[in-house]
Amino acid sequence: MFKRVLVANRGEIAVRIIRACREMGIESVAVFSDVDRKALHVRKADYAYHIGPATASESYLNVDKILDVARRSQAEAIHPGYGFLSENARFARACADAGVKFIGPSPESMEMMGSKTRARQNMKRAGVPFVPGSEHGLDIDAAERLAEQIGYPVMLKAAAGGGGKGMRMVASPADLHSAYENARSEAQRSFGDNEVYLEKFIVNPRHVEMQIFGDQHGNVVYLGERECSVQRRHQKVMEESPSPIVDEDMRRRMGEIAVRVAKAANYYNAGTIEFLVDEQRNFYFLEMNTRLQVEHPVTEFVTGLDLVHLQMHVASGEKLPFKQEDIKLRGHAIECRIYAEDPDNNYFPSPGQITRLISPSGPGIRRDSGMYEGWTVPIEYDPLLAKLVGYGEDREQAINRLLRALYEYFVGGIKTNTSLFRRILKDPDFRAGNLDTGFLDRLLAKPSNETDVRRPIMAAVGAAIFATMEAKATLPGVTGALPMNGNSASPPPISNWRRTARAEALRQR
Amino acid sequence: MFKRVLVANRGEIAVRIIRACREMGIESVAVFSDVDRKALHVRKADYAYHIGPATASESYLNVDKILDVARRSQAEAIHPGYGFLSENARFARACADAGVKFIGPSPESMEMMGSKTRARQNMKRAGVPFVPGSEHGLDIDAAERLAEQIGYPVMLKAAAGGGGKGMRMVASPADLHSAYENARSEAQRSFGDNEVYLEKFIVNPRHVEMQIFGDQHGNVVYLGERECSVQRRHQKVMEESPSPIVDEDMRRRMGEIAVRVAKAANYYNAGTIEFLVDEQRNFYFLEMNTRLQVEHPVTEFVTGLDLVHLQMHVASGEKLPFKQEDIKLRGHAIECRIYAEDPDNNYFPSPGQITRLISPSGPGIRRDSGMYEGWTVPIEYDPLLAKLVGYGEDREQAINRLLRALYEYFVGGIKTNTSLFRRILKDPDFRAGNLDTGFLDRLLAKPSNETDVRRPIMAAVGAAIFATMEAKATLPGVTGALPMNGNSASPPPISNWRRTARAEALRQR
Amino acid sequence: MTYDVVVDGKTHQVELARGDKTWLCKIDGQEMEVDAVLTARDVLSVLVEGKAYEIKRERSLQGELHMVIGSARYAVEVQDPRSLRTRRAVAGSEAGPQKVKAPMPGKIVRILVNEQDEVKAGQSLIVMEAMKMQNEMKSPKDGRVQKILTAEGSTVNAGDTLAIVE
Amino acid sequence: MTYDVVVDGKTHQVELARGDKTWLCKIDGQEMEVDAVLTARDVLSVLVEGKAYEIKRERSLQGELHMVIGSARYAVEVQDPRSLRTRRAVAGSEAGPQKVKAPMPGKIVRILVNEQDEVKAGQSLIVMEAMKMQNEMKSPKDGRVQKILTAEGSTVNAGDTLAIVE
Repeated sequence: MFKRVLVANRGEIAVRIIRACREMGIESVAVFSDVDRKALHVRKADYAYHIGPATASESYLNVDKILDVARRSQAEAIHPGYGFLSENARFARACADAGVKFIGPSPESMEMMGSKTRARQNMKRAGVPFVPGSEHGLDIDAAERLAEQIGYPVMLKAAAGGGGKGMRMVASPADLHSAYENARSEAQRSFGDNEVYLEKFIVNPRHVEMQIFGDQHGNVVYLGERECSVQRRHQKVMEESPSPIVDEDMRRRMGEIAVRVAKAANYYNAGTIEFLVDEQRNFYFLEMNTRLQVEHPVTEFVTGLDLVHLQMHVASGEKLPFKQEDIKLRGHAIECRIYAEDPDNNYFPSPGQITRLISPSGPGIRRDSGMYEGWTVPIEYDPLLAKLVGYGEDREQAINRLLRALYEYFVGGIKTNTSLFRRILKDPDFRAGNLDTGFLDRLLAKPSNETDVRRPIMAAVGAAIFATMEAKATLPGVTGALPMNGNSASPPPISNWRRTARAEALRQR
Repeated sequence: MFKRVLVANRGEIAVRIIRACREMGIESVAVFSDVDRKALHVRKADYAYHIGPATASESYLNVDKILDVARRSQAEAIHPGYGFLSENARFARACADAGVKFIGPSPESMEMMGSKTRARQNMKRAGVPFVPGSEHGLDIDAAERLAEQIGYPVMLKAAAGGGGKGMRMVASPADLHSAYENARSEAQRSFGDNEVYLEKFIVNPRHVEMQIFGDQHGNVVYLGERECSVQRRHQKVMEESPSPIVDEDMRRRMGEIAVRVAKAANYYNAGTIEFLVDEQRNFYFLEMNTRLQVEHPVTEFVTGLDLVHLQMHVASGEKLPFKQEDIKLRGHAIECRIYAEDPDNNYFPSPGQITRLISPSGPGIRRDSGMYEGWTVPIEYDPLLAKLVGYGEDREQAINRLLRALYEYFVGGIKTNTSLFRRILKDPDFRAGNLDTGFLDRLLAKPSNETDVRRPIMAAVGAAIFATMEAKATLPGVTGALPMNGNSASPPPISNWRRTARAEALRQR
Repeated sequence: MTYDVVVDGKTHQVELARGDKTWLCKIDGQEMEVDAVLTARDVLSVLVEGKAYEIKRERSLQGELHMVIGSARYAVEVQDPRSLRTRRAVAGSEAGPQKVKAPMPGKIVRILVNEQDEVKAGQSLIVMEAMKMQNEMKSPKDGRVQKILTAEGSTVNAGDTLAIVE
Repeated sequence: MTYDVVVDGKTHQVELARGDKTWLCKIDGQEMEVDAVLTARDVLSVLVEGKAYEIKRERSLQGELHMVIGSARYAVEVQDPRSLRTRRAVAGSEAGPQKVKAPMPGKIVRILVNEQDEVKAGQSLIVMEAMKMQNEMKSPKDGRVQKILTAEGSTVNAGDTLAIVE
């Protein structure tokens, strides 16, 4: 096993990997940009190196700087987390050249899966089901012919794409020309590659993905699916395992196909095969993510495994310690992605200082977090602060535990989307498992109608009592005024200007 | 299901039950004594009632006051937690008389199990294995005869006893007389009952217990064992499930006997059968605890069940939702009992204000806690602050995760026994599973030999830097002095006398 | 002490008087006895006739005040009688020039209009980026862009005025 | 600035000077560059040549200072040159009258000796109860009970002197 591992990431995933290192007796090396000196992953690591300014391209995305730290810190391996360099085959190759183990698949597997059309060609040969459509980039004439053949609605997609960019739904032949041009130019702008392909548009699809794991000895297993249909603007917000519509038979079929995909790519380490599922529960290969997913904790809960530990073992050359038949799923897990964004104001990002943080714990609750009280959330990086994961004997208990944990969760100073999860978890369609990728947009279009007559009144009373306490705190010399049992735990905070004023008053005496 | 449940307890277990209530849509009613107005269970409940002074007999142990709150709050049921009134048959009966459901077994089952000799007689009839010895109280002559017959060493025990009180090991006939008299008088003092019985003394025994669960329709299942051999002064400090020495066959035999014990007592709800296990892995019935155990979370981790939810369901008359063959154990869980006591000073209790609290989270970690930053731990109640539970695919991973979590755990202001767990978890005998009830005393008798040359130096450097910051904070008007990147998260705290001094300075101007 | 407390836009009058160990409180004319203790910083434990509320206070750096009770979060404004007039004056005005303020700290990516341009309510004026997300600042009303107070590429703080529409 | 810092009984001399973005530190003659930032209250993040330490400060109400690094906890005393003399004076003295102090707040359950009694080192003098546990306060040395400063049934705070053995 490695003695020292560099974690080329930040935020909650860096913390999660550093924790795994400590659990395995591996020393962890963190890297940080100018604005991350005080980040939690730096606090938790055994080593930490500064790698440059806030801009990711000059720090977390900079291959040379990362490899330089690997050399200086004598790290034997690099865990890329997700995002940043995690799916960058050039980086994986540079690691190999520098004699540092990249904790993930081979550069060849990553390259094969990196281009959607190439992946598609390989997968078709492996007998993987696809949404009917083209296998490669099309010119406009070919696109027109194919659309006629498979029938509208159809979808145009960027070959190099991801995250919803360069995608256009086309409802009828009249719209095809302009949509094609738009998709091409967006693809060019976003990915520097204007190749566009076309496929059948699936109505009310679900997004279900299958976790696979391979070792370097040709063994690949599947670890159950995740339902990821709850999305806002094509971004996942909540994920769960198992999926409410996947039964044992469907899981086995989907899992076996996922393993076939991985084997066709000579894949090892953690990977995820994304599928689109239609209303008849047919599923179609979408893409493969060649890294650890944000939502891996739900799989860890239902399998009882630790995927990051497993990544380390497999990367160091060990065989998978189990076979497919040893994997037993139990219970149900759901993850909420806690973002720094304001649900009451169009989900605008909300960076800033976290002035108060009260975190839930207790049975069935796991919290992977990159924040702490007093920390300032920087404006430069993505707004994922923490993941709150609930486990239960069944889906209902998992939902109810999450509602309980969200009731306890309090992030003060900045806005977070915790109220969104409360809405989702109480929604009858969600509770019935009636999900598709349009679910959340439909829910958010409805007015929120939570009303409570009592609590607004208590909010007013509370505010008045706080104000009274405050008034006292500003009046020096007022004593014994508050009717509080015992001594107050912490006196009301004194604002900075007030402290300065006092300091000046003292100085002038 | 109940609409409202009174939680007749305090501390972490009250919080744990209140959480279960919230998860189940049940309103919770807390009770609190004078010194618990600010306790966490009061903060988390839906209702809270004051029940009297700190002394438990006038508050948490006072049947009339608890039932009065039940009436006033219209609670339909009472969860007693552990300790306090949880094994008090008279209370269970008073609840029934008052028309409030007692969440636990029937008073009759509790009474039968409450007297060790009566329990023993009943269990013998049910074919339960016992340590060879007397079935009931003995006079000194009978004790002498029996000791000769089964062979020394023997053990004298109080019939009404528990917690190690009224127990005497007797190595040879010469010591029997004085030991008998001592045990009798201690039993009289401790339990108001001087009945003493005698049994074979087991050398290097393990303490292993079996969790059972019954409904009111005659169904009883076992939910796996817990190893509780890590004890200090006969008090459990750490528990785990499964036990390192219990294999499937032994578990089945032990479980079936435990179920037989429960059925012989017409037992329902959660219960625990304690066994003594000798070096040949023979096991002997010790006693039954007729309540939820402190250490129930390790069973929850390995079974995936929520025992408190289950208690509610069963108490409301529902059938167990599973059969024995549905119970599948997976992985390994270990619990650390975090006590307010000073490991460097003879484990003296350490109540007081918690000035700083940094709590671990992340994969495989569960924390059930009754404390929070700013709270003052009262001197009146037992020193259990929180339970830290680690889960892993196997025992080694659970151990390593706990070590990682303990590395993150920081309780400032009072002393806690966290360093003790680090010692235990790193001990080769513990890691090998070589446990018996004398394990911890032997470990503590050895000198702790953790040395690190680097960290004491960093402690000195850190202390000096803190001192510099502090020196600045006391000098009003000094600006921009600290070489800190960005703004300091929270300025160094200003002590109370200093704040007062400033306030006075302001007033006098 | 008497306060006017605005909760999510609705004004409540709260009178507080100190009782023996509790507060005597009158809210919108209704009396109640309130047992309130500060447990941790910004966390009040409140009991009213047995009902328990944990009330958390949150003050954002922009000065907004919220009370959080369980999962519910209320925007709150406390006006004590003296400062009542001034606060009200700031709050009111819907007509006249309106400021377009940055809702978060971030970078100005693009400015889509020029000073003096006629704009419609809801029309995008400025694109800001923060946390890898681009967000459009929209015109609060039909009118004319009186002033643009920022430039492409500049960094702004939450609450900074970016433009004025009259 | 120069401090004498006693860590678990061993004294280190620490010199601190401000560098550009870091501290220049000399400890027991050995120089190092220390990048230290306060992250949260009482939590310092320290980097020395790439090695990272999270150092937490704990001050008990009785005034003891500890530094916690990971799971290790160090009793620390900081003496700046001015107050050095006084602190030392308090610390030293093993001979002469010794105080038996309450290690925790609690109740005095039983007093086992009388004033003027001869006692042995380790002999139990007083039984205290806190958190449902009884604990025996023992004599620090062979000697004579000079004074008993508490009574059965009384409540004491941590650090209170219960008796003096001379």
